[in-house]
Amino acid sequence: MQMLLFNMVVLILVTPILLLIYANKEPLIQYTSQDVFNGINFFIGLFILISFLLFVTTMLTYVERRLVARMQNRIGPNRVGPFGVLQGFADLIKLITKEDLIPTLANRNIFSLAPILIMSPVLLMFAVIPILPGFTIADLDIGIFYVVAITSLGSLGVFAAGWASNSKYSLYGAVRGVAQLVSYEVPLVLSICTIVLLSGSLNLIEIAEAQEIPFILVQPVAFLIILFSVAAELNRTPFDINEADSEIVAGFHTEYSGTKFALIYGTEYLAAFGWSLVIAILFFGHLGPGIGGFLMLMAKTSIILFLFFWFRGTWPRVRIDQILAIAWKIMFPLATINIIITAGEILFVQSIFNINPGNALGLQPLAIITIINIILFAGLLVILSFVKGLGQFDKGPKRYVPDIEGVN
Amino acid sequence: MTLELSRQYVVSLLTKHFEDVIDLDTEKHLYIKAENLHDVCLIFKDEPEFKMDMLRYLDCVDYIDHFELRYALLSLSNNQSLTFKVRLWGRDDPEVASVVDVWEGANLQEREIYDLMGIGFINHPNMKRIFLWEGFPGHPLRKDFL
Amino acid sequence: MRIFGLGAIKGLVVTLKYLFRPPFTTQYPENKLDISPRFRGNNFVWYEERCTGCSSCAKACPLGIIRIVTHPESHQQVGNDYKIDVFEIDTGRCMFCALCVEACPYDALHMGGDFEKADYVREDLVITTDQLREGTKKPQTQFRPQLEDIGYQGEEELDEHEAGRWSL
Amino acid sequence: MSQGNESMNESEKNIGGTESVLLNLGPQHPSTHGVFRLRTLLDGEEVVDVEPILGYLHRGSSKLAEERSYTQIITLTDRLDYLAGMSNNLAYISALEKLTDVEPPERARYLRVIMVELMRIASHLMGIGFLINDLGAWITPLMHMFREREKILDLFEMVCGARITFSYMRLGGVSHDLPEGFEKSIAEFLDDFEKKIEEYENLLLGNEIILSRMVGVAPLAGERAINCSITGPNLRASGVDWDLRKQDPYEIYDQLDFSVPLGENGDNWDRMVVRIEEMKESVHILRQCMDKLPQGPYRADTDFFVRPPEGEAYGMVEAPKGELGFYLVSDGSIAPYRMGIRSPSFINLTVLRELCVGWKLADIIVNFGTLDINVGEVDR
Repeated sequence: MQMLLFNMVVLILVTPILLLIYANKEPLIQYTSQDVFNGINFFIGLFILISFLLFVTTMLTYVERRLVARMQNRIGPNRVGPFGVLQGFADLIKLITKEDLIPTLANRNIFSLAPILIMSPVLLMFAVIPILPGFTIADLDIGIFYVVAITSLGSLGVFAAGWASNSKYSLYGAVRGVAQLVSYEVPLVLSICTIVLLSGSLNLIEIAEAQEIPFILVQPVAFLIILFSVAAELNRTPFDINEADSEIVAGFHTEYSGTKFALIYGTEYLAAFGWSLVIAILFFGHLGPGIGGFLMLMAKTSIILFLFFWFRGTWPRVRIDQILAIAWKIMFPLATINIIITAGEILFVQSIFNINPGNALGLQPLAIITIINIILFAGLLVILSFVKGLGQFDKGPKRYVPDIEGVN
Repeated sequence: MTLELSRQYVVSLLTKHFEDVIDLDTEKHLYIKAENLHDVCLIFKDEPEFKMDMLRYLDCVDYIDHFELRYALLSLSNNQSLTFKVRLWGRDDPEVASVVDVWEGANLQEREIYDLMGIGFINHPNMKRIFLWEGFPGHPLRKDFL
Repeated sequence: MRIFGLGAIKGLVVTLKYLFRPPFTTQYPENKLDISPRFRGNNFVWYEERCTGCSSCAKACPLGIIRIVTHPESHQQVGNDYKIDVFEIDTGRCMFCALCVEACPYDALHMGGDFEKADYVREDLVITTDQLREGTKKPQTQFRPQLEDIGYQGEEELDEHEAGRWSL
Repeated sequence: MSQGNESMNESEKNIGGTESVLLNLGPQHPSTHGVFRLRTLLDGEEVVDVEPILGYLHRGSSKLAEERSYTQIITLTDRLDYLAGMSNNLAYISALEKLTDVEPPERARYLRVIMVELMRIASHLMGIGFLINDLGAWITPLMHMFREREKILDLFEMVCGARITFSYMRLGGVSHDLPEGFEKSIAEFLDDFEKKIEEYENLLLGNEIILSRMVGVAPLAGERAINCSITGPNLRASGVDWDLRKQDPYEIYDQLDFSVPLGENGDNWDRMVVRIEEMKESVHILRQCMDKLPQGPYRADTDFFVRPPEGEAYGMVEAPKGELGFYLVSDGSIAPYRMGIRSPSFINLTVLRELCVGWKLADIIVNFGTLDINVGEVDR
C-alpha cells in the first residue's frame, strides 16, 4: 500500500512540477492561449489532460484486445459492462489491488523507481502535443525535438527495470530494449528531419499547418521509417523483442506485478497513443479548428493505432540481429539518402518558385516533390526486392536421396 | 515393403567378418555376443549388403535372470531392416558397449535404458539419468521394482 | 519475382478480412455446442432392472473405479441370481473411455451426455447407487448401435425396455 | 557428436572475454510446449550449449501397461501424444495385431486410415500454429488453426464420442462404425479446409519476416538426420525420401495415390513447409478413402480380454511426429510382459543441441518448434 501511494504521489507531483519548470523559462515557451496557463487554470487543464490520457490508455487495452480477437476469430472481452468496454478498468482495479511483490534479491529502490522512470517521459511528451489547438500545455518552438528527446529517456527506465529485477530474463529484455531503442532513434530522428526540412519548423502546430498536401504522400519513405522506428520504440510487433513472450517470458517486466506492472503496461499503450498522435500530426495534414479538429485528429490517430494493432495481430517478430541490421543497414542509409534527396528537391523547387529559404512551401512545389518521391518510392521497393534476406531468400540445393531399390 | 533380413542370411554374412560372434541362434531371434556388439554394429552400418544407416529402435526387456537388448536397425538405402538381440547376464550393473559413435540416434535411447533398466553403456558421452532425477532409488522398468 | 513487402501485406489482408467476419467461438455458459449422440459424458445411465451384478464393467475398467457389492437373492433382472447392494462409479478418477459400457453384456450401463459436473470435494464426485437409480435416464449411443438404429439422438429419457438390445 | 555436457560443465568459461550466461528455459516457460526444460548456455544472444532436461511429464506408461489388459492399454496410448491420439491407437493396435495374427476387415482398415489422416492434419495444424506463435505472432495463426482442428475434433466426437482421448481402435477393427451424416460432414470439412490452407499460405508463406526468420536457419543434412534416427516430417524436410506409408505400407496405404513432400535443406522453413504440404496430401488421401470406403463389418470378432501367444512384435506407423512404434512382449498372459514405445518426439530431440548451437536465443525456440515434439510423448 505504501508503494502504491508512493507511486501515485510521485506520478501526480513530478509531472506538473517538471512542466512548471519548463513553462516558467521565458525564452523557450510561447503560450498560444495565455489564460489557460494562468494560476489555477493550469492545474485544471493538466488534470483534464491526464484524466483523458489515463482514460484513453485504459480503453486502448480493451480496443486492442477486441480488435485482435476478431482477427483471431474470437469475441474478445465482453463481460464487463456493455460489450465489455469496462474491461480495461476492471483490469486496472484488479492490478492495483494486487499484492505488490518485490523479488527478494531485487534492488528495491531502483525496482520501485523504474516504472515511474518509464511512465514519466511518456506523460511529459504530451506537454507539447496539440491535442486540442489552444489547449496545448506548452507550445514549444522545438516541439518535435522535445518529443524525441524526452521519449528517449524511457530506455533508462527499461534498463533500470531489467537490471533491478535481478532476473536473467529481465536482463535480456533490458539489454535488448536498450540496443533497439538506441538503434532506432537514429533513423527516426533523421526521418523527422526531412519533415522539418519540408515544413521549415520544429513546432508541431506549424508542421501540421505547413501540410498543403499531407506529408504521407510527400514523404512515403519517411512515413514508413518513422512508423517502424516508432514500433520499435514502443516494443510493438514486429519489433517487440524486449518483451518477447515466447523467448524471454515478458522481458524487462517479468518480475513486476500489481500497480507497478499496471504502470508499465499502461505506458505501453500511452506511448502508442502519444506517438500515433505525433505521426498523425506530422503526416496527416492540417489540424482543424475546435472540437471538429480534435475529432479529426483522433480519427487520424486511430488509423495509426489500428496499424499497430493490426501488425500485432498478423506478424511475427524479427530476431535481435535482424532488428539491428534493419536499423543500421537499411533504415539508416535510407533515411540519410532521403534527407539528402529531400534537401535537393527543396532547393530545386525554391529556385523554381522563388521561395525564400525558411518559408513554407506552397501547394505546387509540394506536388512536384510528391510526384518525384512516389516514383522514387516505387523504385525503392523494386530495389529492396533484390536484397538477399529481405526480398530474396536463397535455398541451396543440398538434397540427399537414398537409392531406394524395390520400393512398392 | 521393407525387407526383413532373414536370420540365416545375416549369420552367413557375419561369419565372413567374424569367427565367433553369435551368442545364440534360435528360431526367431539372433543373439550377438555382448563383447562383440560394437564391431558387429560397425559391420552392419558400413557393409554394402547391410548398410543399416539408422538405428530404428533400441529396447530392453528384463527376463529376471538376464536382460535382453533389442536393436532394430533400418536401412533407408536398401529399404531393409534387421533385428538382433544382446543378452546381458546378472542384475548388478550390467554393462555393454555404447553404439552412439555408430548411430547417434542411440544417444537418448541408451540414456533412457540406463535410467529405467539400469544397464550401463560404456563410452556413452553423457551417461546419466534422463527421466528421473539423480539418486532415484532403483530402476523402475525392472521386474523387481515395486 | 517477389515484390518486397507484398507477402507481409497478403497476411495483413487475411487478418483484415477476419475483422469483419463473425467469430467462430461461442460464449460457453450461455451458448453450448451440440454434442454428438455418442458423446462419452458424465451422467452414467444405469438400469438396475437390466443389471445382473456380473461385474464385467468393473473388470473392464482400467482404473478400477466401479464398486459393486451383491448378495445372492432372487431379483427381477435378467440373470435372476444376485441382488445389487452397491453400484458406485468414482467419476473423480474416471477417464470416460467407455470400456465398461463396451463390456456390459446386458446393456445395463450407458454413458451419459453431461459434461458439467464439478464439486468441491472429491467424495462428491462418486456417483452413488441411489443417484444412479434415480438419475435421468438419457443414455448416449456409445457402443449401443441399437439405439442409433431407431434414430435415438440422446435427448429423451429411455426406460429399461427401450435401452437394451432386447427388452426384458 | 557429444550431446553435450563437457562444455556445459564449464559454465564459468569465458567466451570472447565475457562471461556466458546459464539460462533455464522451462520447465515453466511459455514456449516449451508442455513441461520441458532447456538448459542453455548463452554468450550474449548466441547459443553456446543446449541440454534438454526431460521427465517432468514422465508417467511410466510402459510400467503401467504391464499390469493392464491389452484392451485397457489402448486408453494409455491416447495419452502419449495427446495431439495425435488416433495415430497412437493405430500404432499400438498394429503391434497387437502382429502379435495375435488378427486380420481386421477391409472397412476397418479404411476407417483407421481416415481417422489417422484427420489426426495428422490436426497435429500438423497444432505444430505449425504453435511454431508461429513462438515466432511471436501473438496467437492469430494459432487461433486460425485451432478453428480447423476444432472441426476435426467435432468429426472425431461424432465417430467415437471423445475429442482428445479417443480409444477408438480395437483389436481387429475399430470400436464404432461411422455415424449417420459423417460422409457429408467430412466432405464439407475437406472442401472448406482446402480453402483454409490457401489462406494459411497467404498468411504465413509469403511473409518476409517469417522467411527471414526461418529460411536457412538450423539446417540439418540428410545423412545426419538419418544417423540421429530422425523420422517423420523432420527427416523428409532434410530431403530424405522416407515415409513408412510409402516405403513399408501398412493398412491400405499401398492402394492409395499420394505423394510424399520433401524439403531440400532441412532448415526450419522446410520443416514447416513439409508439414503444410503433408496436410494437402492428407486431404487427398481422405477424399480417396471416402470414395473407396467399402461396406461390411468394421470389427473382427475378438475377445475383450485377449491372450496373445508367447512372443514379441514391433508395430509401427507413420505418426504425425514420425515413426511411432510399439514393441510388445507377451508371455501368454492377459497383460503384456513388456511394452516398449519408440516415440518419435523423444528420439527427434537427439538433434536439438546440434540445431541450436551457434544460433541466437530466439532461434532455439523456433528450432524447438519446428521439431514439433510433444512432451506427453517425450516423457511417456
